[in-house]
Amino acid sequence: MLLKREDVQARTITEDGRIFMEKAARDGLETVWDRYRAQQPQCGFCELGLSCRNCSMGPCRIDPFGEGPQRGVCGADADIIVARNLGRMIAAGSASHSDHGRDLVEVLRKVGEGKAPGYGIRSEEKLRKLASELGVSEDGQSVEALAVAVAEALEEEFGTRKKALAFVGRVPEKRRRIWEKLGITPRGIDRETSEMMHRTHMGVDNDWKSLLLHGLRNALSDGWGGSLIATEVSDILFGIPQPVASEVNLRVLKEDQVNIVLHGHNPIVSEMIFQAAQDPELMGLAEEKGARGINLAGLCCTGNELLMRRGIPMAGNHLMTELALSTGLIDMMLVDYQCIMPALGETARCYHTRMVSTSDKAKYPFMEHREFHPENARDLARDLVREAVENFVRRIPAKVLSPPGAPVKMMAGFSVEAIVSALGGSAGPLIDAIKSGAIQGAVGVVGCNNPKIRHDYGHVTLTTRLIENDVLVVDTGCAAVAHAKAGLKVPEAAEKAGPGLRQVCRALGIPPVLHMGSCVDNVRIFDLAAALAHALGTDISDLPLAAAAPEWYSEKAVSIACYAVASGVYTVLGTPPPIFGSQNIVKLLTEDLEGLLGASFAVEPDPARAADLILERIRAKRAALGL
Amino acid sequence: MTVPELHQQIHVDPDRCLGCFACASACPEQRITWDDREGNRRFRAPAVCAGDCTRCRDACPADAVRLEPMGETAGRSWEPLSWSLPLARCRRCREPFTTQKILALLSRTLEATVGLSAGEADWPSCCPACRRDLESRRLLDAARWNR
Amino acid sequence: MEPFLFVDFSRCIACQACWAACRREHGGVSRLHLLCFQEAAVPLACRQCRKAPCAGFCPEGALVQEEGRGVKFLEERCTHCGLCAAACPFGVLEIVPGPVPDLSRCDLCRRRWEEGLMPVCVLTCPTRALSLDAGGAVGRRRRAQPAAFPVS
Amino acid sequence: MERILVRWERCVGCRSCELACRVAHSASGDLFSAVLERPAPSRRIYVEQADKTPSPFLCRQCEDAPCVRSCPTRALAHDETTGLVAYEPARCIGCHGCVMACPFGMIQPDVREGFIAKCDRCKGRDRPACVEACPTHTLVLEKDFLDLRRKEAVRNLVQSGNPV
Repeated sequence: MLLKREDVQARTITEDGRIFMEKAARDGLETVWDRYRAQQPQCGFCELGLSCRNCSMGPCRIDPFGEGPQRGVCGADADIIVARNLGRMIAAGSASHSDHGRDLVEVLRKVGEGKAPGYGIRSEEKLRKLASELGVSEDGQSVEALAVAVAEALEEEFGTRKKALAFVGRVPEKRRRIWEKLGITPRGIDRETSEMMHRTHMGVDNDWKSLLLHGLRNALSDGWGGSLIATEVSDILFGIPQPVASEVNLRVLKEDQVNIVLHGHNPIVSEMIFQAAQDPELMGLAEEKGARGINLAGLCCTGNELLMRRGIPMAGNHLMTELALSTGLIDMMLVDYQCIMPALGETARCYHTRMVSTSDKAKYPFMEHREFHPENARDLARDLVREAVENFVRRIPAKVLSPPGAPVKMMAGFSVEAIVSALGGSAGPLIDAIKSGAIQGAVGVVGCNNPKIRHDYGHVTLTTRLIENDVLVVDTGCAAVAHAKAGLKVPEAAEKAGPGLRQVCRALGIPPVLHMGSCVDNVRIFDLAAALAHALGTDISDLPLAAAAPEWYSEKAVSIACYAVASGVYTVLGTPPPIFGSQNIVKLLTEDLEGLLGASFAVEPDPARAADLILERIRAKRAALGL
Repeated sequence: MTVPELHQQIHVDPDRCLGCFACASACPEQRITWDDREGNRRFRAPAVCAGDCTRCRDACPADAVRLEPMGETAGRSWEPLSWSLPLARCRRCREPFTTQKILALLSRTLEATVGLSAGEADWPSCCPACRRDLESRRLLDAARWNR
Repeated sequence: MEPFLFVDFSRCIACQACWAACRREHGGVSRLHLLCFQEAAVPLACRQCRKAPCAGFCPEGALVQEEGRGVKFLEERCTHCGLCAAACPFGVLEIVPGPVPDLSRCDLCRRRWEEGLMPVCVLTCPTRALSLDAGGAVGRRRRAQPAAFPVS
Repeated sequence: MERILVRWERCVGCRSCELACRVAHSASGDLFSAVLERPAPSRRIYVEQADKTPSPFLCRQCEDAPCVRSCPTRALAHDETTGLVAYEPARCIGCHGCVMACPFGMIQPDVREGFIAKCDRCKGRDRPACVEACPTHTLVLEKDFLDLRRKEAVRNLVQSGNPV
């Protein structure tokens, strides 16, 4: 497999990406880009959202050019089919975040019950805050008992007994009324997903508008439910992130150390690994094996979770996962779930790397499965770290390529609490900076990587353009890692910002691009937006805010984008979602939602143009506020 | 000799005439006649025409008919008009079917509209009956694959 | 799509019913020409050409392309000069001599069409060799028959 | 020019070729814009259910083509250099003769470029859009087709345990 220089250039903007793409090609590896190319051209019906395989009368397709069939066997037209497909994407995305949240609630309960050795309550403050929010009485309860009571209350959020989710209380009054009027107030996390699967069954909801509205409700049950629970409970169990310095790119993998890479989304396993890696006995063993230490590094959002709280370095984002293996330096890669390419196991067979899956619900070909539970996590983590150390000596020198140079420095850990404390204890200075125009607005640049877009190009181009124009960028997930690799996450990056933002960053000693966590942590952004709206006595949609997902790929991203818009934040997508088969739906999502929700979607593959759209939006919102 | 009410004298420019029969078809009195004989299309028309009808002139696609109001009768020609144009014969059946001039005009038109140069296609030089025959054979030939 | 009288010769059984129906419909003169061969007959009628030579050759603009309904004849403009007949590549357009010369050309039974009816020939054809669907169904049939089966 | 051949037993009826064909013959050349174009871009390849299996059908570029014979203005002509039946819209009077004449039903009336839609083997493209789009390699270029067929034949022969 020979790669042309220009192909490599076209695939990524990152230097480590290019180096290891070529290495991977030399090693005969097949990467996500190769598979993407082999899939070209992709099915047009599916790209447009016009294929339906929900039932066995089908599969059906609608001819987008009008000559062939315009209805499926059941009679569903393009609008219905596109709406049903989009609805199921939202359901899958919402389910993923929410199930992740549920796993954390389970650990919280086990901690309270004393059945999770090694885990504990790291933030009692947040536990108590949540307890009062959920109406759980704190009187005379021990922390453990409170943890159980809070876990129980959170479990109920997943059920269907409520009129509205508890965390809807965080949303500004105006917004809540909009949701009530449209009938999209989320009721139960599982209920909305389950109802979406019901509605999209053949012969249930065949009004595309009503389907899409429920899609928004389903997404809101994620944003103000499942994801929010995941973030809050992670904070309780593992601590509220505080600003922390770290490093990023493949150079964080060390030739002279045992490299354990943590990949996936949930911090439950990785936190235990982190603890085990501190164990003096295991560190001694590493030295015995000739290593200078045990080096943990992260990939994707499990990495982000550890980075935010422990400052462990990031090896890369979504599209870098295979290339990380091609260094030949990873002694063990532990995965939990979400965004772990099924190809990884086989890729790793080319090297000495041990691949270990850890979740009962996520197994992969060519990976060892070592199931983690709260009960066994501490011991299993120690076993695995030991095995990783023992694997150090099995590295294949001929296949090792140590990345030259040093990693890029970065700063992370900007939880809402950390931002507020950096501002001196209240959001006031931020509001003042926005009012004075030093900061024109704030944009959440979030989302994945997608081989359809040059790796990291969308994120970095958009964000650079935004900060140049005095727009504060907050980010999460793979977008955040892209920005970090581009050097935008150090206080010195303030130089790249416009004069107003530069001054604010310098005064506070923060970068112009603030890392707010993993992709479930997008809720931190909306928490902050809701707090700003409260402080100004207005609605989120009135603020000079926007969101963008320049390189999104996953169903989770669809859910996030939908709860962003439903929460009142204008959202620009970089890759087209499969909706273009229905002009009615495109019009609804990109135009008509504006009137209903005060926010809408836009699709713009060119990040520079996306930046223009966002800047225009921010200017309009500022003008409306009289700023 | 009584002088009838003569209103206009008819002039026909044989060089302009294409040889169609718009004028003959147009005349309400059917006073313009034509026939195909001995390789020519021969037209006959009166030299003068009563009334103020201008239909023959209006119908002529080639502006070959001119009508002149008649004031004085003196010095006017009373000879009926007669002119003829060579006919084109069908390439296949050798029967005359239109005038050579019309065919030449058709050839120029086809060249200008669809770039079909003279001789490139077989049908323009065929009579309608032979065109039908040619076309039906072409289609039958294609259809033999479907039989 | 522009309609025209699609003749699927593979279905024609030379029964002449179309010709008879056309003659009856149009006052004793069939606008559909039927060419008879030994074992076959070919019904020929105006093909409603999209860039019709007859229309292009008519000095009065009496033949015009009407969107969705083929070539329309505007009788009030016609001078019966016969140039259209000279231009028609298929010989299916004729001036019928007579005291008032008439243009004989298939107009897809425009009068019936305005009433929402099909042309008589299409209705009459017992084997459905004649149709107006611009070859859609015939195309499908021809594609799916064994003779058209792809190379493999 | 190499012809497009069909290994019809591989067709799964996904119609990707039809979509790719329409996009290739659209004004924009991009799926998302092409679906908005009116009149809709035409296809020149047809996936039909034939003998209970789906199969793509496209113009065979006949040497002695009925469509060419039926064309009164030579808008369709067999091009000696490319081996294709080429369509020249400027010469076409839109008489639909070729539509009736094609024994394979591969020419359909059209309203965009000229008056018919017929496979032009993607003028200006190295590989035709349908061949590129076919996920099962049902549609292949002539040379590939022969290579594949030869290899298949050899494999079958060897497997039969009865090599010549």
